[in-house]
Amino acid sequence: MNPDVSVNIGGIRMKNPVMTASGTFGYGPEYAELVDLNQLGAIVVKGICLNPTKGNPTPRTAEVASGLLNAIGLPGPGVDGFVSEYMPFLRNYDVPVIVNIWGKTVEEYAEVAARFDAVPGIAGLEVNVSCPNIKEGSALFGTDIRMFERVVKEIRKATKLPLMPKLAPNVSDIAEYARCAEACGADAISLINSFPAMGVDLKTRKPVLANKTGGLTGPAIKPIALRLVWLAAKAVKIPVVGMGGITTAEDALEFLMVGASAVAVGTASFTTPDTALRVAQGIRDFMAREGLSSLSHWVGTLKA
Amino acid sequence: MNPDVSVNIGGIRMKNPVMTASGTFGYGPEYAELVDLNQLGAIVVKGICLNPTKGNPTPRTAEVASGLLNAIGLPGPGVDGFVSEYMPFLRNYDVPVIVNIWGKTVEEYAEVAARFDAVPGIAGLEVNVSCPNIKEGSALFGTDIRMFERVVKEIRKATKLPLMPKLAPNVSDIAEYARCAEACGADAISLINSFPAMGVDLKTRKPVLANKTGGLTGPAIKPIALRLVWLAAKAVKIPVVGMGGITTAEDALEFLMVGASAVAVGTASFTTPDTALRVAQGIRDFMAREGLSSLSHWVGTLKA
Amino acid sequence: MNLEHAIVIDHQPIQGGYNLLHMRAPAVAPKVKPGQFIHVKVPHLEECVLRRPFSVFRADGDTLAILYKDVGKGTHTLRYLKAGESLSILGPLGHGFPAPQTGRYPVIVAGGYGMAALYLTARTSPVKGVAFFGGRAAKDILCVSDFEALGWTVHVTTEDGSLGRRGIVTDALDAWWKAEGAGRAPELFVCGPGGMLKAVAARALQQGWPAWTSMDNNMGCGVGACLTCVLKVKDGDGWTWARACREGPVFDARDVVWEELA
Amino acid sequence: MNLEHAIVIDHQPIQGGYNLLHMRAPAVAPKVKPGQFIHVKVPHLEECVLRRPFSVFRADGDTLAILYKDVGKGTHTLRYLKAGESLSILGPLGHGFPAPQTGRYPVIVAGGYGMAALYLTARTSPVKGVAFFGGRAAKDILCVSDFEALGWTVHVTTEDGSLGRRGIVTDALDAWWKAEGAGRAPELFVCGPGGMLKAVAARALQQGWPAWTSMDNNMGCGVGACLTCVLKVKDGDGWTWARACREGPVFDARDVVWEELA
Ligand SMILES: Cc1cc2nc3c(=O)[nH]c(=O)nc-3n(C[C@H](O)[C@H](O)[C@H](O)COP(=O)(O)OP(=O)(O)OC[C@H]3O[C@@H](n4cnc5c(N)ncnc54)[C@H](O)[C@@H]3O)c2cc1C
Ligand SMILES: Cc1cc2nc3c(=O)[nH]c(=O)nc-3n(C[C@H](O)[C@H](O)[C@H](O)COP(=O)(O)OP(=O)(O)OC[C@H]3O[C@@H](n4cnc5c(N)ncnc54)[C@H](O)[C@@H]3O)c2cc1C
Ligand SMILES: Cc1cc2nc3c(=O)[nH]c(=O)nc-3n(C[C@H](O)[C@H](O)[C@H](O)COP(=O)(O)O)c2cc1C
Ligand SMILES: Cc1cc2nc3c(=O)[nH]c(=O)nc-3n(C[C@H](O)[C@H](O)[C@H](O)COP(=O)(O)O)c2cc1C
Ligand code: FES
Ligand code: FES
Repeated sequence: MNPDVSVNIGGIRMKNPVMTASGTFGYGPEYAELVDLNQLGAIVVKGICLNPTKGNPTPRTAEVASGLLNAIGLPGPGVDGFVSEYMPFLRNYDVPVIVNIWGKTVEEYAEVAARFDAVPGIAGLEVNVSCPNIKEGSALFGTDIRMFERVVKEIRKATKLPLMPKLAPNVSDIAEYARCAEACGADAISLINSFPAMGVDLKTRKPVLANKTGGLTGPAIKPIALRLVWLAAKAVKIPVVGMGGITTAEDALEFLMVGASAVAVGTASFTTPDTALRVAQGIRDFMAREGLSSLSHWVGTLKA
Repeated sequence: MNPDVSVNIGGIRMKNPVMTASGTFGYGPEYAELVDLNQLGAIVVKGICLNPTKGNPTPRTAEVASGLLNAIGLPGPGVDGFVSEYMPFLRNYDVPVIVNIWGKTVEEYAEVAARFDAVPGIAGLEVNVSCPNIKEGSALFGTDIRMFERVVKEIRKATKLPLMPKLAPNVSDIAEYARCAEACGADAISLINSFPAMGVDLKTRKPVLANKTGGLTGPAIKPIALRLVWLAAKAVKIPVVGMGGITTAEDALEFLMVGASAVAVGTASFTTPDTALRVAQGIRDFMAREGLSSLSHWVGTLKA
Repeated sequence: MNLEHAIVIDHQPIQGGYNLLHMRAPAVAPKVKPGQFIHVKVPHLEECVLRRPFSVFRADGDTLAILYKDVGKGTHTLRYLKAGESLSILGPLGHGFPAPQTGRYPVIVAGGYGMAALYLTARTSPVKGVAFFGGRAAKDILCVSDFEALGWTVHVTTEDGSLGRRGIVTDALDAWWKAEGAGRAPELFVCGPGGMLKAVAARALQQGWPAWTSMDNNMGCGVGACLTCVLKVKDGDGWTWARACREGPVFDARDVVWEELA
Repeated sequence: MNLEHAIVIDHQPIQGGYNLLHMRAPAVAPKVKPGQFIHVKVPHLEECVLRRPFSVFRADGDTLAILYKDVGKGTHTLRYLKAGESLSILGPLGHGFPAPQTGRYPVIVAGGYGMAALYLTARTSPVKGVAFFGGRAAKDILCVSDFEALGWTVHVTTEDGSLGRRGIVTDALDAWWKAEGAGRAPELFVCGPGGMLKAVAARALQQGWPAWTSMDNNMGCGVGACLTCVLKVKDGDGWTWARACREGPVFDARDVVWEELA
């Protein structure tokens, strides 16, 4: 049996349900020598905002128990830089390119989305809302439901591309954000982004990251992510992309079982660059073994 | 040098800053053969509500990467059962006994607190707010700021004992809860409780815990806990008890450095029963090495 | 109950995925009673916060041995441990098997590591009884010569017939009872997979034989603090939880709420 | 750049906490250029999500070797690896040292594992140059005979005087320059601790010598994707980030913003 592992995530057609997680796979070329990009479900590139940015000072990452702390701070080439430097390369491949976008204001988000709307070869937009709104003080796009609603609505107006807001995990009621995204016209949602966290050094008496706090990723957050994906998937009809600590096909199958229609591999690509491909193959093998002809026979089948 | 590691947590005088975390050390007798209880900073017993409870069905725990999932479900002997079964034993020791209390309604919380107010040998109350209010639908005491305020206020009225609300970690703004506790007259706060999470089994296609979801504890949550303790400690003047993944003296020193005045050891007691004592000794050794005469010279000294 | 760093004396694969781990544990070993267990922190397995419980197979003076099967992450990593290395153990834990009653004929029924878990019961029993060992195949049958060396009679059953009688252990028990049991008042000591416990307990309850069953639930702390390992036991007309690590792992078969077990 | 399961051929402690790990890596080894590194997944270290970067010491046909010091969790666990076992490696990574320029006299300055990291440069250099090795004590000085066997002259400096000249490596470099350097146009190849890099780079920039410095920053992915390993390099009047794992680890000393380094 040759199981059908293709999925359609809000209009993005993927050969298999395994994408790369934004910020953990560069813009594509970095891993191209090691990983056949054509075999990925989709490539989600590192977050892009309007203009070039430098990101945070170093140290930017630190290893912790079963995980990684990072505060890279979203350095990037900006919209034009990305389109000219990376899109020609990415267009050589037969793989959906999802651009992860962010902004410092609602207006910047909308403008970035509008700009990508006109760029050929882009399959969809993932919206990183885990950043503060510099215009409106300390309000965070991802943990303030009104800010979240505004930014998703404005982006929706600005683009016809498939739109996938990426939920922040540090909220008390994830279903509220999932439903809000759906109501604002999102085509899919993804979660979870890295979890706000911190490490400190007893010798220097300083935080281990130059940015003081950062985001926790990797196997440590998998149980947290699984629950949030389960709750979000129960709350909406649009497809959910699950991520957080996925390292093996079994991990991915767990996210699919709780209701994700696709998954993303993040930190595990650092550990083993071809993780996304091995996960996709493992899903195929599992389905063949279990006699599942289509992924839809597995997604959301948790008995709970 | 013999460093002074004693602390006063909102009126609870402790010989050293290391207590046991509620639910991970039973009621005292379970570990008494292995651990000299007199050498603990304090014993925090498993959560007690008004009447005897049976807790959740099994399986109740599952191991995950660098952590543990649990949904024990707060079985216990109730106030009277606890007082008659365990207080005679605990009164034999020269160690502060902190009772972790919970209830299904605001009224039950207040009543439990009032009942303990009259019991000799109890040093203070820790309030577990990570449970739903059965009377008022789905509102959770720990993640709804109004519910939280009400329950802390009512308990404050009901008891003169040192009062330490234990904050739920799954909120967007922990400082808000810390300040609220302080404003309601709490003498200290503790955090973090276990983090809501989930595990599933591909073979049975069911959650690994009978309760479906549970709480994540252990080293996996340490970076999350450190940040929340740092934020909470910056927000209030009352002492903060930090916990989440503490396994070594270094871990504890990190929590103290970010602003905790004392710490609790939870899951690590399962791994190694005498962890709390080893952590306390390691803190003493560190202070002697660093020439710190009093713990107050270390607490909150993070350069950030 | 002690926490100690035991030193590995010898560590050998045996058969069927089982390994024999012999260690020097002067604080724990002398205290071990039949059916008790130790809780082992597997070295070099930092990402695992829980210990792993293993019944004590042998305890002689300052040393003890466990017989364990490689079934998962912990037992797999344990296999790397070499003589001379140390491991943290906690024990002896739990209430094991009671001493066989005088006037009764001791009957052991075991599967899997239960054969090891019941060795000390056989060794300390004043009466040499009969043991029924069951497993899938010959490679799953352990400790036969150890029991025979004690003067016990061992009846082996395997599902594939590769050793002893073909069938399951209760077939052999039933056959023995018909053929030789008459006139004996058996007392049963049982340790093995859930299905075996249930089937044997059902017979014991029906016949009115005293029976002691070792309920090896998943464990957290191993000392009674975390309430992970609980099972339902009868309490008047109702039930209450009992902790397998503290009140058990060995329970009187009459007390267990068998219907509730998976 | 390849991901492969290398097989350990030999693994021995050397001196001063250093270990020599020799492995068969047919996909990676033949591609290695001087100053490149491999990114190693330490076996049996499940709780660590990151690989560990190590410079390639030797590469011969299908095999390569690293020389590493036990400094933390990863390197400590790596020590347990035995001949015949396998480990996942990713490499060769980064831009290493360029081939020495003709007409210039190659000068190597190294501390710590830098002595190993520069061995391939010495081996492939058409001119036998001079190497300055510095360390705290005799036990920190590695590979001297390897370099001498290539026909290079090695000047050793130790802070405690237990081997070679007492002092720091730049003392020896300065002395050599005064005594024998005249008329030579040195080209510097440098790998060692931050302070050494800075001090040597300062001399090179002042004297106008070409100098190549290996900037061994902490790394995440090792391939340019995560932006962990960045350092500031000059960019017109300003600066930009360069990735030590991709644009480096070896940089032209003139490009590095030295003031920003800790
Ligand atoms: C009282 C008692 C005595 C035991 N005696 C022996 C013995 O003498 N020899 C032997 O080979 N095994 C024995 N077991 C079973 C042994 O504990 C498990 O095989 C072992 O814990 C598996 O660990 P793992 O990490 O390899 O497996 P994994 O499946 O990776 O373990 C995951 C988790 O499940 C738990 N677990 C998995 N299987 C079991 C099981 N069958 N029983 C209890 N917990 C389990 C583990 O402890 C761990 O917490 C005993 C169990 C109990 C409760
Ligand atoms: C390009 C490059 C080449 C290197 N070549 C060698 C070599 O040939 N021999 C050798 O002994 N060492 C070498 N190092 C240093 C080596 O990578 C570290 O000693 C090692 O990563 C320490 O890991 P640990 O887990 O033992 O230490 P820990 O301190 O427990 O590691 C914690 C984290 O910090 C990182 N880290 C710690 N120290 C260093 C360091 N000095 N440089 C970079 N990352 C570090 C680790 O990779 C890990 O992510 C090299 C480093 C780089 C960047
Ligand atoms: C180094 C690093 C950089 C990241 N950068 C981004 C980013 O630019 N935009 C974004 O939405 N998420 C970013 N993330 C979050 C990941 O996309 C993903 O949500 C998270 O890592 C959880 O998945 P994991 O546990 O598999 O890594 C980053 C994560 C890491 C580790
Ligand atoms: C098995 C178990 C039971 C727990 N029971 C309680 C409880 O009854 N009341 C409570 O407030 N917290 C309870 N907790 C949470 C701990 O007190 C502590 O907040 C949490 O475990 C984080 O610390 P750790 O990572 O050191 O374990 C329990 C935790 C575990 C693991
Ligand atoms: S294992 Fe913790 S109570 Fe039994
Ligand atoms: S280590 Fe990831 S970019 Fe260099």
